[in-house]
Amino acid sequence: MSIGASGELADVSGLQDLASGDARRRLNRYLVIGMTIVGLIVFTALVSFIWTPYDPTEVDAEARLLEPSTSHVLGADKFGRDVLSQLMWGARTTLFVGVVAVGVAALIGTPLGILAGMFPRWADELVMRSNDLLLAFPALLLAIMFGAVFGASTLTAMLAIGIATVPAFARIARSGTLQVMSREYVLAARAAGRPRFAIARRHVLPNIAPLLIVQSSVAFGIAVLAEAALSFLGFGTRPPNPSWGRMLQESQELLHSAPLLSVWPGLAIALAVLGFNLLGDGLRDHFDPRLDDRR
Amino acid sequence: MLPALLRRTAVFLASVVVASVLVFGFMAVLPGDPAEVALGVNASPEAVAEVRAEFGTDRSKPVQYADWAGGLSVGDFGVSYVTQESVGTQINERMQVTLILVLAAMIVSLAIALPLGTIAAARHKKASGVALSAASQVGAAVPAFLAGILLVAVFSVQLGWFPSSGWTPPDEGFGDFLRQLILPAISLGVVEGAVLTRYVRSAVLEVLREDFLRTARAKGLTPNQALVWHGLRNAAIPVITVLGLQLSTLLIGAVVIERVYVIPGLGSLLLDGVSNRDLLLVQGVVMVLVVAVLIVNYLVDVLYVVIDPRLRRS
Amino acid sequence: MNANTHASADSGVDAAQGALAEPVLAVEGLGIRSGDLRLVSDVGFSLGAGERVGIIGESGSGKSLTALATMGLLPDGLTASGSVRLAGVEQELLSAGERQLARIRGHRASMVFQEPMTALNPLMRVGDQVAEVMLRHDTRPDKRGAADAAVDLLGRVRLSDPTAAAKAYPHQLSGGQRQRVMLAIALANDPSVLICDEPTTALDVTVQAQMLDLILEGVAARRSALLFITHDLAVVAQVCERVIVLYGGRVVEAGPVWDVFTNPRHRYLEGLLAASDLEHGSADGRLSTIRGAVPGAGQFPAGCVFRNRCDHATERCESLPPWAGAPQHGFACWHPAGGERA
Amino acid sequence: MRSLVRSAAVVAAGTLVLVFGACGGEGTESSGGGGGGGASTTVKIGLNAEPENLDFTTTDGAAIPEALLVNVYEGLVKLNEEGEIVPLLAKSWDLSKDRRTYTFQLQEGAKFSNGDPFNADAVKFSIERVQSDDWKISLKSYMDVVDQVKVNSPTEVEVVLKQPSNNWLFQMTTRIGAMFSPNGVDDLANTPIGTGPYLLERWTRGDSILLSQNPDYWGEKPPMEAVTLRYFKDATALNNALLSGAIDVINDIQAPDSLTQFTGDDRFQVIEGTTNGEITLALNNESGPMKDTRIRQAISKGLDREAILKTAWAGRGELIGSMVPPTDPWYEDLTDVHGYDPEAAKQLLAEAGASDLEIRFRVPNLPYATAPAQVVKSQLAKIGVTANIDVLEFPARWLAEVFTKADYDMSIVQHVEPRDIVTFGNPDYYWRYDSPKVQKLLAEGDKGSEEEQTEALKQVARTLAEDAAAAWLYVFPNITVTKKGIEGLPQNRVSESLDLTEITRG
Repeated sequence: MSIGASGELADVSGLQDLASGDARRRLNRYLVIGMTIVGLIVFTALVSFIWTPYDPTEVDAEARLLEPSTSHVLGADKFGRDVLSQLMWGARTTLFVGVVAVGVAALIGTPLGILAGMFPRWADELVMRSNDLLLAFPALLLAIMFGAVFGASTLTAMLAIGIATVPAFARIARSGTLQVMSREYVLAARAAGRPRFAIARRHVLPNIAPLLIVQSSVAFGIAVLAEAALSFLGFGTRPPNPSWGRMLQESQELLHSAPLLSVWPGLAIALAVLGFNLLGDGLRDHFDPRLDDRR
Repeated sequence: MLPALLRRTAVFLASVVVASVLVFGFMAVLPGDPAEVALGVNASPEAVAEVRAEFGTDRSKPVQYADWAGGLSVGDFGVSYVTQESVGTQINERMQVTLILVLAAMIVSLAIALPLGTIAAARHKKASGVALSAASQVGAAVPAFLAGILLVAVFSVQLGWFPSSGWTPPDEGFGDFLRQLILPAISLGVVEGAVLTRYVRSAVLEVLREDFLRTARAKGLTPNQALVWHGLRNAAIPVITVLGLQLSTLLIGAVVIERVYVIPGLGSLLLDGVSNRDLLLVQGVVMVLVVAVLIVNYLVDVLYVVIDPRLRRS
Repeated sequence: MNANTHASADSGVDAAQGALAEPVLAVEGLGIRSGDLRLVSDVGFSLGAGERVGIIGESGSGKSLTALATMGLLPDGLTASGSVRLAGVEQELLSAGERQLARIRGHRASMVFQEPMTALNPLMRVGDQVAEVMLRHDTRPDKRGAADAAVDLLGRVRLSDPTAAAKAYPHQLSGGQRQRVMLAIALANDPSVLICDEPTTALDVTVQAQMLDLILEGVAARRSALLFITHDLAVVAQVCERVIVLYGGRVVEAGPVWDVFTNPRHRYLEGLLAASDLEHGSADGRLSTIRGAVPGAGQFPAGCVFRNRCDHATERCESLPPWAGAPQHGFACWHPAGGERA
Repeated sequence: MRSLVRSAAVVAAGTLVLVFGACGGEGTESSGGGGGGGASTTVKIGLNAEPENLDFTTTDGAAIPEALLVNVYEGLVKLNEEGEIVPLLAKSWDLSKDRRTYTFQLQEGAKFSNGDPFNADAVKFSIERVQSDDWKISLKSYMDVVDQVKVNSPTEVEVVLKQPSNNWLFQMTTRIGAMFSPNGVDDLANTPIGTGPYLLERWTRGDSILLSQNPDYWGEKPPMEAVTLRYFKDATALNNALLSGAIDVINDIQAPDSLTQFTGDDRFQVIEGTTNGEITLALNNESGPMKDTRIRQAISKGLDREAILKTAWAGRGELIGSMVPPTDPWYEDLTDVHGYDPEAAKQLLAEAGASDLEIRFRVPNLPYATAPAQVVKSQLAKIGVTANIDVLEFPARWLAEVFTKADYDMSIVQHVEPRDIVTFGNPDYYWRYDSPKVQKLLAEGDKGSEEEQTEALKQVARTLAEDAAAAWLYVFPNITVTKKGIEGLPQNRVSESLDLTEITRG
């Protein structure tokens, strides 16, 4: 249990065993469920590229607020747009949301964290304090700023979420690096005069990769929730591109008369977040054999 | 301890200054002119020029920054030219509302996460442990505003137990205040609690593997006693880190719940401020946020030292 | 087959004084399984008051698991069978509930573990952790009494400044000092049985010797029985009167240390002693070793568990060799060293 | 392990008991009016846009006059339900033959809330202040036509116009007609000082404004002793407040689809009327593809207004063909001019050589705009026009990009000012519509008699429709939902003000 370890889900101390123990490759419960859900979403998103029952943005006055029926399997929203097609296309937005947010957070946060871990004297304080500052700039403010400067869209919203998640990645990468740097074989490599960046690439990165993967899947879930919240406040995906968050926001006023319109997107969001969180837990248990139930 | 304290305050001040430059830069780059926003569709070019002069936004950026930062250093946030009210008082009022809401939510969150997280970890093999862990997964997957909307639909519209919205300061009517606080605190607390439960579970799981727990049992403590007397305090460290993070993000993150329950909190103030291009207000709010987050982090570090003797420099 | 069934038949053979009285700790037919994987089978032994018995074996022989099973501290997923009885406790330990075991552990039977660095709660003062075991079992009138006793115990395990040590936190003590604290905790309530699971393995040599003296002194002062688990033949010879040799989860030989070490009967013990005797090298000066390597859990051959590495193995060894000799002094080998079976 | 579970269960249960225990006592104010005399002379009204500050002389937005005009500030005249100009602080007035001089007889004994008397001097001060630099918003230009103000006696004032203007008297019913006391204008943003029947009791920002009865109001005291205006940004929160009894009235419902909650419930009554808010599809007449009249006409023909209203706003609101709400005297039903005819639209587009046109559809992030925008986009796609929606943060970015720079092809927004057809006479306005014919007609209309004005403006409306200067969709509905027994709320919102003086509670 290293002190000041990252509070993020991916606890660090399982690290000692990653390098040494023969991490038994075994699919545990969480991993299986997580992968199936995420797989389902990816599959739906891919299918939506080639086929959706209707064009999700096509407004059809006659089909307004249709209950689920043969023509519209999950019914139609107040614009007469097919709910199923929107959900399928929404899956695409959700994946896009996650990839952008996690990508940005990982690409910026990880090197920062490694830097902080490897150069404790000057880099550590700098990175940690800038982390605090980043934490103080709420993702919401960033989303509005980027939306205003570059035009509100899913991309700008997710850039903001990504940057707001940088501290989490930096923190994990830092504590992971601190752990690895104190390892004997790394000390040996440093003693042998290996340049720090070679060490970072050969030793540090592969070792904290599992933690980063776990954090990425959790961050994915958080990004999906953030998109829903931003849409609720009117800053999320640009209409008419379907997004689960905006579907939920638009159907909110119909909660009493057509509750299903809120149920589908709400369910989809919860399922996606659940899927990514389970994937996170599953990966954490998978990479950390000591939690292996069978032993 | 003195040099550390000195260094820490120096870093604190440096961070605040950097933050002020950052937020000022952000607002300077933000398109949309406050004067135009104030005059709206009834703006004539001359009027916009006059209002801009009145607001002082026609001065050069560095001058504006110096004026604002100068005021800030003596605690004067300036007067918002959009609402003509002192930014300081607005932030103060709204900060109290947000702090009460967030702390109430934190209490609900801890009341859920500590017991459930511990049990989920202690029985992570048995069905009940897995069920608890699954429940926390689902809880953490629900958007907070959805929880809010559903709670309102059931508990205030249907059952009429609680008001659906509004806020009464505690000193103006404690009964109303409490009844208006419950639903928003639960909406926020349940979702945050579900997230916290998973961290508590992971921290307790981690601690269960520690050798000193086995020593405790070898001393004659039952597994429960070992966990409670020895385990929980060690599990507190990562949980406190997460609590700090949650507290920092909720100061503004609660805006979603403020919007559903119409609570005049800091988040709504910030949101309105940005859409009205109320530069002084937004800059003021962000500065307060930066200081709040730095204080929270400082408290978290202090808690670390209180809990963990290894960190105390003898 | 377990060595203990014959105990009544030829009592009196053993020289150890305590053997006559009712044994303090009696383990019979102990088996430990993880699911369907047998890790330890048919282990039996008994300890008289004040008697010092060693269990030796390489890692993976099941010696630590045997110790943990005796204390009821097996990790999740492992189940024990057979019987463990402690003098003064009519309840069979293996089927006792957590509550009953909790009353025994640290009071009538206590244990010292291998790794001192992580054995103490980092956030709690050393004195409090020692006092806790006494408060838990009400062996001291009140907090004050327990605290003073703790300081006294720390002194008895020869910590240089016991009062300061009591106020210190674990990270302020060295590995050796922490192991002494563990010993103080274990001996605090004058247990009738002290189990030490490789207590000195993690310590450097100089501290190791002091630790062993402290253990001997402690058990002697309390006439507690000592069950000493180690892989170090020299340590066993120095500390224990009797020794039990485990291999592949089975007892392959047992008996008084001197007899067993001077003329080992089981081929495994013979090979083990040869490997640790520096002069006893082969012609070209190479140290003698046992061929092959210790199989993984569950991969030990049927019958005699050592036969796949034994130069004298014949098909006869495919059936489990019965126990030859007295329960406390015998071996299980079809082709023992030093002549045919008695 | 069981003990741990039991203690945890106790903790959890304890929290719940605490939580629900606290809620004991009576439920929320039950909707039945709560009985007792006190309750029936107070009313709580839910609105959605909160004023940023209380000074409508320097800050735009409909929220400030909505709350303060007529209730706190009074003008010489005001609009009644039917949109006619009726006396208020002026008992009566007469117009000289050359239609340039109005002589007002003022109410005696009227006082400002700070005690200052209301007299001719106050009228002169207020009118001249509008012409001064103290007023910033462009509405003040309606006062430019005033040449001078003469105080004949404390209760008689003469206003001489540079040239006759029907519009001037009408504008005196809006915010520029509000009467101020000379020493009551130093902190207009926070403390309004007017002669109205209500005083500003308390304003908790982000929550509500409390208006209480002015004890020494000169006129007949309004039935309601106190009126609370509560502000809800979220439409559902507004509805829930009425359903749970926290408020008694929803002034204008923002989520038409949620109306079924109220229409089916006999505890409530729904009043539907019109407003001055024209939902207008603004077209940039100066630059980009919309410069070509044929393309603008094609756009108008490509829109099925019926379907747009039905889909985007649940069919609530009235279709219009020009910039004129039904309540204006020169209203004519022009919805058939360039009515829905997709084939003709395609043909026109082909003629203009723009068969697969792509346009920038820059929309404010407001629900009443994004909803119809999506329907418009989908309909225009059917006639080969791709409208790329770009959502702009309102007000800041929409004002900067569309209103000021006119950097757009098409936008959609609701214009709430009364009689804002005159904006088509100003080539610099963001439609960038410059038609000398319309400008001449507007000027004649203003100078002539009321009948001449009505005739002239009818022609203006028709010309705008034929020219497709913009594509008018519908007038925003004024949907008020009140608890049973509450009367006196305006059905049609004709003026900037939400007149609270006639509210009664049965």
